[in-house]
Parts: sequence; C-alpha cells; structure tokens
Amino acid sequence: MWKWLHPYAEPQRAYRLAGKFVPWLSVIAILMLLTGTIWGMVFSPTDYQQGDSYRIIFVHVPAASMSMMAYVSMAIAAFIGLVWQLKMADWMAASIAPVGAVITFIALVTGSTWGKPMWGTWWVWDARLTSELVLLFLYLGVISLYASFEDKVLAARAAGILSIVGVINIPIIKYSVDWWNSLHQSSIKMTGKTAMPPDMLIPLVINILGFGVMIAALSLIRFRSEVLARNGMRPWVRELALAQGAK
Amino acid sequence: MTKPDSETLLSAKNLTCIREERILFDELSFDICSGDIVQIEGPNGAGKTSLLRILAGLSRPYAGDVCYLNDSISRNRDEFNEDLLYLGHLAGVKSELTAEENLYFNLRVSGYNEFDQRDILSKVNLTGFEDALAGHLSAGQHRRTALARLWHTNSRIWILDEPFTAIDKRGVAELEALFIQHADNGGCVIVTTHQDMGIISNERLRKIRLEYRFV
Amino acid sequence: MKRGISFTQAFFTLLMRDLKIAVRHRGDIFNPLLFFIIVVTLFPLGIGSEAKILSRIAPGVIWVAALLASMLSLERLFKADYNDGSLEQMLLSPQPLQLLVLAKVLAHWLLTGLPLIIIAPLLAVLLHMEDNAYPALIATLLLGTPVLSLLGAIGVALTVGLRKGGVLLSLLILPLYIPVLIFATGAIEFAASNQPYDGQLAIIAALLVGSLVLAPFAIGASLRVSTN
Amino acid sequence: MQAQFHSLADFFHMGGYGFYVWLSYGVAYASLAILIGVTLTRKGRVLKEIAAKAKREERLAQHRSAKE
Repeated sequence: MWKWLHPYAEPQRAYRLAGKFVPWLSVIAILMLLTGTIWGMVFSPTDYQQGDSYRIIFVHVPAASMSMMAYVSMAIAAFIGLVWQLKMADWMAASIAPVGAVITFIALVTGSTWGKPMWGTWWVWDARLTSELVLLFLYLGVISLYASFEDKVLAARAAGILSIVGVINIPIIKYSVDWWNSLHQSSIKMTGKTAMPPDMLIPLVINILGFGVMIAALSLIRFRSEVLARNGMRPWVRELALAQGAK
Repeated sequence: MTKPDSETLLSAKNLTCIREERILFDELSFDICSGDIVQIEGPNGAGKTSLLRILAGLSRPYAGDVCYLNDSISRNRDEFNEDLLYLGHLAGVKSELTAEENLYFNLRVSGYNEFDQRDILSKVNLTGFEDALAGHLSAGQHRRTALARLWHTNSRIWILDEPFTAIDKRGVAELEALFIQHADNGGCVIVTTHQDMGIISNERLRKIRLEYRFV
Repeated sequence: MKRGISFTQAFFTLLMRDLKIAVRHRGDIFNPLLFFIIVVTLFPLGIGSEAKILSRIAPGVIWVAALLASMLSLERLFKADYNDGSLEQMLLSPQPLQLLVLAKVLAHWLLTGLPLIIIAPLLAVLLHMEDNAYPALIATLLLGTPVLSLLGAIGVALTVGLRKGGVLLSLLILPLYIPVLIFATGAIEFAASNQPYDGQLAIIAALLVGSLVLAPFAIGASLRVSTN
Repeated sequence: MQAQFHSLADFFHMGGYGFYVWLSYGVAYASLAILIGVTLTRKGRVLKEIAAKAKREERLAQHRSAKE
C-alpha cells in the first residue's frame, strides 16, 4: 500500500516540508541583512585607505562568497538526484540556479563599481572578478539548458549533469585564472589582507550569513512552485489550484 | 497461451509515464513470459512507443520499475542488454554505409563476432543489394536491413516498434513466422503495429491495450 | 551464433565505422579546418600587419580559433547517430557505453583535431610566431585538443536532442575550455621567451588524463538523458 | 559604537564616494527585488495555469460525454 502511494506522497511531503521552513528562513534572512547592512553602512568606522568606498564590501563580499556556495549546493543536490534518482533533488538544483545567477551578477556589478574609485576603471581583469564572470557563464549555461528541454523531468536531469561537470571544473578554472592573472600581473591589486577591525568584520560576517539564509529561503520558495508546476496533473495540486482560483 | 514451464522474462511494475504534463499511463503492471507474443495496442498518442522505450530501458519511467528476471534493469543492465533486441522507429541504419556494412557493424556492436552477412541478408531478400549504399535503398529494403538482425541473434526479448512499416505482405508473413518460431524456442516478442497480423492467431497473441487519456 | 567480443574489438569496430563514414562524407573533415584557417587569417586584417603585434597575439589567436573550430565540428558528433537510431542501439549494446563513447570521440579527434595540428604551424608562420615557440605550439595542441573534444562531447551529448543546440552548446562548453586555453597559451608564451614550459604541459597532460577518465561517464549519462 | 556620519547629507555623500556606493547598493538590491518579486509571484502563476488547464480538461470531458 505504501509503495503504491509512494510516488504520489513524496512531492506533496517535500512541498509541505519546504513550506514549514520558508517563513523562518525569510524572517531570519531579513533580520540579519537589516542588522548587518545598517551596522556596516552607518556604524562601522571609515577605512583609512579607501575612505567610505569600502562600504561596498558589505554587499560585494557576501554575494561573491555565497555565489560559489550556491553553485556547490546546486551541484550537491544534482548529484543526489543523479545517484539516488530523486526527482525532488533535481528540481531543488534547478531552483537554486536562478538565485545563484542573480547573486553572481550582484557580485560582479558591485565588484566593478568598487573598482572604479579604487583602480580608476570599471573593469579590471582581476583574478577574482574573472572567476566570478566565468561562474556567471556556468550558471547561465545551467539555466538555459534547463529552459531548452520541453520535458522538465529530463531538463532537470540534464541541468544536473551539467552542474556536476561545472563543479568539478570550478577549482581548475579558478586555479588557471589565478595563474594567468599572476602571469600578466597588472600594477593594480586589490587591498592587501590586513586584519579587519571587529566593527567591520562582524557586520560583514552577519551579512554573509544573511545572504546564505536568503538564498536558502528563495530557493525553497522556487522549489515549491517547481513541485507544483511539475505535478499539475495530480489531484492535490488540482485542489490547491482550484482553491486559489476560487479566492 | 503460455506453456506451464515458461519463465517470466520481463515484468513491468507500477509503471507511470508522464509526457509534457500529461499522464500517458499510470500504475501499469504486467509480466511477459517466454513464449509470449505481445501486441501493444492503442490509438496515436496513447504511449505505445513510450512504453516500449521504457521496457527497453531507453527511457526512465516517471515512477515504477521494469524487471528482467526479477531484478531491476537499471541494476543488471549489461545482462539485460545482452538478452534484448530492440528496434525502434528509427532503424539504426547508416545511409553512408552499404547494407552489408550496416549489418556487420550492428551485429558487432551487439557483441557477435562470427557471422556471414551475405547469408543473413539473403534471408531478408536483400541478395544482390549487399553492396548498395543504404541511402540508395528503398524504404522497405532499408527497413529489412535493420530487421536482418532478427535472423542472427540469441537474445530472448525482442521489442519491436512498428516492425512491419514499409514491409510487403510476403515480408510480414515471414516475420510473423519468425516470431512464432522465436516464441516457441523460449523467447518473447513485444510489438506495436497498426497492421493486422495474419498468421499469428488471436489465441496466440496477447494484447495489452493503452487508452488515450486526457488528464 | 557466438557472442563475446573483447573491449578492444568493440572499440575498434566503432572507430572504424566512424572513420569509414567520414571518409565517404569528406566535407565534414574539411569544413572545420577551413574555418580554422579563415578565422586566423582574419586577425591580421583586423589588427594590422605589424609583425611585432602579430607575434605577440599569435598563440592566443591560434588557440582561440582552434577552440572555436573544435566546438563547431563537435556539434555533429552524435547528431547523425541520434537521427538515424544508431545512438539507441549504442546505448542498448552489451558493451560498456563509456568505451563506445570514447571510440566515437577518438574518431572525431582523428578527423578534426589532427588536421588542425598539422596546419597550425603554417598559420603560425603567417602570424610571425617566435621560432622557438613551435615545439610548444605542437605539444600543447597535441595534448590540449583531445581535452577539448572530450569536454565538448559532454555538451554535445546534453544538447543532441534539442532542435536549437548550436548557441546553447557554446555557452555550455566554452567556460570549460578556459583552463586549457590559459595553460596552452601560457606554455607557448614561455617557450617564446625561452623559459621552461614543462609545468604547463604537465598540467594540460593532467587535464587530459582527468577528462579521459571522467568525461566518458558524463557523456554516457548525458546521452541517456538526451535519448529518453 | 557610534554613527560615523553627522548628517543625512553626509551619509549620502559617503565621503565623496556616494555615487559608487549607492550605485552598487542600488543595483544589488534592485536585482534582488526583481528576483524576490518573480519568485513570490511564481506560485500564483503556476496555480493559475494549472487551474485553467483543469477547467479546460473538464470542459473537454463534458463535451465528450455529451457526444456519447
């Protein structure tokens, strides 16, 4: 009996479970981002070298570090989906991709606007920015591959394979870009690694974590919609849809 | 009409297939035993080809499993592939190669290493066309180049999607005779066809019907 | 009715089949090569004929053109097999799919990668490349183009079932080509300035070994998705 | 811990880097807002589509049973 119900019950359970997490994660993310950003923008001391332009760090660094994390979690979800043939995991991976792409885009734009006052130019082939650009391409590849398949069960599997291939390549790409950058060393370097005063570091860490929680919340919301869209022919989704229409 | 000592070769367990958000079939289960000749029936779009591809292991069902000798085909794929002969809509015949070369490569890829291509081709009435490029053959000859493999195989499970397309009456009769001989020797045949089969009697033929579903 | 064909026999069967088909379909071999030559000759026309600048950009130009030519030719790797049903038969073969896939990629590389390597020194002459960089050019192409074929085949396998795969393919695989491009051009530049470049070659060789081991699995899995 | 800026104008000026700081924050939060907006409305759109499809199929079923 359970086996008979199994394929039906699973998406529904995943949908409900995700629904339980979403409000908590959203509230935590909003609180953290508010705290970290206000602290960083208003209360953190001005940097003696870069002046107030360094305040871009409170959005740039969280976006940059979490963009990589999001890719890795997407690949992990895809791997689970591939090995244990779990469609839920495939859809989770597909839901993370657009979120990660936007975060990567933010990291790129803020990095380049930070570069203008620091380096005097909007774009520098700095190793970190270049890696971030490649990461954006990898995300866009996953997203457009997913969009290109009409059958979304297949789409999720194909995108999953691509993200696993991508995650194996990320360290290699990063290493090669670093090597390339040191080969063609330009005179401009990002600020050296000096110890950060706690008044800068704490809000930065809060914002990094806040970005992580926000990505999780957004991915789960997307995942829920994805489950509904893929199970449109199932009675429980039909009921939800008709109830929504009646409202 | 299965013999009492027949063995279950292939079984479908609660197969569900969803294509473009439409359920083609849901919770479909059946066993196919040695000696069976099974015809999958149903209107266009009912999912006959999808079912055959799932049975052959080319497609993964949305839910459910296909078992070969009571073990999932995803687990013993190599043994299953050795015991399977699948011919789809697409014949797997290269138009740049001659009929003989096509047969040679197809059989080699299936693992056979000793055979006489000309002899096999003569069984599908392609004597004299061995050296013709498949691209220059007629539709029927093209199809027969693919079907020639049926005359040189020890796979027990045959899954054939519309094997009679472009085949003349005499060819169909020969194929049907081959099916009966294969089933009597402990094999099984699963086909879809829109043509009526003349030689295989209705008692001998097992039918699985798929309906077109709107939801 | 004997069965039992060794892995090597299966490998060479498929290799021979693909070579035979390509020989009867010669355009497929020459088109990527012509593309490669034309792209490289466009650069002096666009940048100017000053020997100094050309010799400076020669490694990059040749490698980028090789990258694009490889990608362009790869697009057809599984297409014909997909369209005539041979791919299904390959997937249902009792032979390991990774082995068959590897045979196909090797055939493809022999037909498109190898001619490219032979013609590359001639193009390097046109671009006034430094004399001592030629061995590095050949070595990096020899080690690097198989990596391109293997990585590219993953993207091709993922998109073979799609109607409009071309542009998508470039988005999928060009980012993966970056390490090969960087280390190959780096090696040639080192060679041009008389520095040792065996470190870069070793890295490209490692990439080749890695992709030889891993790519067939990814290609196989992708083909199973595409033929679904 | 104390505020680093004496006035609101000071805050917006950001020690001369106002344009860059606010540009990057603006782009970052605008793109986040778009992402959040699209994400939140997606469920509604999906359900609406499914409801429309369900109704269409119901009509189709009625039509077929009327014919028989």
